[in-house]
Amino acid sequence: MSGNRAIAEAVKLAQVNVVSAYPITPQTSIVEYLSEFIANGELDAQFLQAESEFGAMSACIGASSVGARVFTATCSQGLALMHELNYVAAGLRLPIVMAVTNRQLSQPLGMWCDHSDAMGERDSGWLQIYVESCQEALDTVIQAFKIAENRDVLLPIMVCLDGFILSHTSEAVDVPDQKAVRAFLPPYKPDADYNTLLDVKKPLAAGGGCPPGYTMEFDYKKYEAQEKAKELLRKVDGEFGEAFGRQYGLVEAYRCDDADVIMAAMGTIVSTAKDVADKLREEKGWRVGVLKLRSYRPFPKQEVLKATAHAKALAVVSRAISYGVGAPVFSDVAATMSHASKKPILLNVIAGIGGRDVAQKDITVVFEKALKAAETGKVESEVEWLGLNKSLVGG
Amino acid sequence: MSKPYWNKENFPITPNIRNPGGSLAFKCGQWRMVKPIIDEKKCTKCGICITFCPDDAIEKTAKGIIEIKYDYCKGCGICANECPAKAIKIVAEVGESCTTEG
Amino acid sequence: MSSSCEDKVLVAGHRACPGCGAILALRHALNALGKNVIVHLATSCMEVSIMGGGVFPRGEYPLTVPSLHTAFETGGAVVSGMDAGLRALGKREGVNLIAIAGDGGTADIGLQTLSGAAERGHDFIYICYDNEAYMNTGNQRSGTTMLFAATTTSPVGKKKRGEQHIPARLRKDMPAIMAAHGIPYVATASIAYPADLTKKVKKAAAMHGPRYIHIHSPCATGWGFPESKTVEMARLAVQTGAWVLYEIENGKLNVTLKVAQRKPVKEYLAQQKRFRHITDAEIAQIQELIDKKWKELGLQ
Amino acid sequence: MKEIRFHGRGGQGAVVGSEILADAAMREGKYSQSFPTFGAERRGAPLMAFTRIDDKPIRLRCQVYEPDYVIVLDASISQYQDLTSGLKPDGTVIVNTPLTAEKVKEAKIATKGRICPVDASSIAMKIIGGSILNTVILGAFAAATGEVKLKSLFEAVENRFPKPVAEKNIQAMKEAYETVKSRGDCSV
Repeated sequence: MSGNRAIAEAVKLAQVNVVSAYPITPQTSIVEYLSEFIANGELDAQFLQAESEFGAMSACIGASSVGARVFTATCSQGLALMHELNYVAAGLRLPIVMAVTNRQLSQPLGMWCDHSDAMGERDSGWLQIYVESCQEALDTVIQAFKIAENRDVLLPIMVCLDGFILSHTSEAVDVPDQKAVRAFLPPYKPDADYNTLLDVKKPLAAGGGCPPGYTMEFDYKKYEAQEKAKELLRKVDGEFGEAFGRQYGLVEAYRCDDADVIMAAMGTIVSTAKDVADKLREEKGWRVGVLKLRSYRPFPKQEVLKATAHAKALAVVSRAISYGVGAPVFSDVAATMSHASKKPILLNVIAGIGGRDVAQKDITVVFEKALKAAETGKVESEVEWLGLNKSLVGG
Repeated sequence: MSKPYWNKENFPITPNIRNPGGSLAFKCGQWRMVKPIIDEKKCTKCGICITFCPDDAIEKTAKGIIEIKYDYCKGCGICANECPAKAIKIVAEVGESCTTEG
Repeated sequence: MSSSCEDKVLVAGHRACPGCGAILALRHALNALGKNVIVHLATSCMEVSIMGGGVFPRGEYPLTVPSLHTAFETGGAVVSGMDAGLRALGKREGVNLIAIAGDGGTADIGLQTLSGAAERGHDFIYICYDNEAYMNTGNQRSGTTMLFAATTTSPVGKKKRGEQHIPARLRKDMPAIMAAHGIPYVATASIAYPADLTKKVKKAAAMHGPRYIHIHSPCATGWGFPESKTVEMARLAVQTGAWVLYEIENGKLNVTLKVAQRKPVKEYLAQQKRFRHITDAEIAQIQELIDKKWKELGLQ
Repeated sequence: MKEIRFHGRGGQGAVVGSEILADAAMREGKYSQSFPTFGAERRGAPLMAFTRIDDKPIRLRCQVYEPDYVIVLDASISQYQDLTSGLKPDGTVIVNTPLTAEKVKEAKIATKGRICPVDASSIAMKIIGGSILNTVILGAFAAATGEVKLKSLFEAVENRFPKPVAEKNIQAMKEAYETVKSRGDCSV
């Protein structure tokens, strides 16, 4: 099944109460499948096609605030349109789960994969998890509800899958048994004395103003919840592994133990890179490894430091741009390294923008450049635009 | 000084308020610059002033007397303006010198 | 909860301005609805007055029912989500969902979510309190600002004379827009006619589907009249025909207050600083538009 | 790993074809993956779809540049695109056409590889009663390459379509399979 189908199956297994969304390529089939499940009676839930993504997130907030388990999906312009409400959802501490089929932001207009849409929501308080296979997409949605609804977290979560590259790729996916999922993920039971829950029996005013004397403290609470989420991500992932035999971690350090150079990335690039790393080790004897950043928010600082401590070079490959800096993920990695006593030389690589394919040869180039940097102690360029057509723009 | 409202033990995760009707503790009457006074002799107990008070600051007592709750009255003067019997006058908050006649 | 607020939905101690028309509108509307309601408050004067910055730390909340604020333009969509959520949980019975917004939150920025909710047929009551400008931010023009009214963004200067509508019309006709959605109940009301207002709210509360009530609520600060005259100004609007009280129930129009002796609109305009620049010709133009509206409604 | 590229036009079923092939391979205990060219392709617009088949889990998530096989649902696309671009030297092209392999080469529908023509359109019209020939050409693919068993394709089709539709498709696949098999060498 496709990545989108896998997401829809997971939402069905999670027995959500409300799905509210608005169609956008390449997310659409997720909500089409869910509408079908609801129409067939396979999923007992309300489907609400809002008048915009803005309306969809508003409706999700409304539904979640009365105690429903809520799912939505979008990407690109749709996610940007939700922006205002994403902060509200996080601030109200509503455990909404959203699939983001990562797609570029206009202009230029295009419907292809990059991560600039989700990067725009990086600091909204939402957790962000990036997956590399259809199976992981399904498993992560189920995990996401359990993490989001935990009292120590109570923050919404984005499950990010590369638009088209994963959303529209079909592969074998093991769909867990409904009963087993139910046992792993019981229904959402908000605490009326703690959560945002609107109930006529326990009147509550939610979402009102807060003076400067307290706002920082509430934001600190969110920050703390994201920190606690790291522990919970590990715990829930472990429980999931026990129940279903699959586990993913906050990061995956693939052949990093003895690696001279490591490439860090998010999403499907990781999957291809693992293949390339195997091949380069076998054919050329290069000691290369791949660091998959599965959890992007919260950022797995400890894991990144541990996996890369011994490496000579670390190439951070990002499917998004931070103008004036390079790539957002690079900033996160560099910040993480800032207090490390021993650190690899860092490469700031932008790749796969606007759906540009990141092929095996491109990944080989990244490893080559990283090896060279490891040897010389210098990077060739401050920001590496992988696969940039220099005959058009120079550089 | 009263003890602080919030502490490490009770500080919530959101600024949500779990205190319905808690505004009664807020004496917004302190905003008042001028003050309505009911002349009981002229008052017909019709209750129009109660109806039109934006601050819900006028009530009929158990004895049937119309009373202004100065804790909440902001002194807008709508009661005086609407009173058909002209039984409410507006006076200065300090010194009670008459500013308008209802 | 204090014993004195047992049967009230909006109690004293709120932070609206002295002489506020809008809070009076909500006092009557909410008390008529009773306690089995969940309220969404769009960003507005009323939201700030009820749950604004000063309210949180000590919990000085003037409602006795649950309420939520999300953003400015979200009301229709949030109550849609509440409707879906409560339905899915089997808890929909016996609860009225109320979306409250000002005129800007309704006619301008929130029109899309309101229209979506109405078109989808969700079960909710939308209350728009109309003070004819963005009063929360200090009196900027909105879609319902009356023709020629001066606001901070439709000022009177050498080249412009207050709010301009091309072609000339009184204001954006929100009740008509909502009626065009084919929803079961649309009504206008005024804070000067609380019995009429209460009756309409109660009628709406007993119905299902999207219901829309638009309450005319003058603002002393924004319009420029003494705060003691808020109700008087609302009454004058109705008596001059600048605001008409009617309801449209399942498509059927019923004017609930037929003013016998309609006063000239000049009486209404002359008392407000926002119209102090107005000429006789401009007054005549407004009068003409009012006469036209009355004709449309089948009145004298 | 075997990589297969489908060429077709929007509405001809190339994407579904690539999914059925992946499903069939999976039914034989193999790992497989299928994906379309990424875009909002409209009806009639040339498009591609891909299938990867391997004995071990597939991790590649980039496009296919050097396919082992090319499946052409609509030969007219060759006017605008090199349909055998990147094809491995020992690769095979399965073309929906009434022409012989020689004519296919002459007409530059395929410029390299082993060419296996099959008149899938006629078979589809005759048996299924329509112009969608994705399943039919997979019957020919099974015969020409041996990469997947006909039985697995049948199972995948049965899983995908309602019974009456599946039955007709299976019959048509069988005919395409036998047509190619009966030639001995597929490239006649």
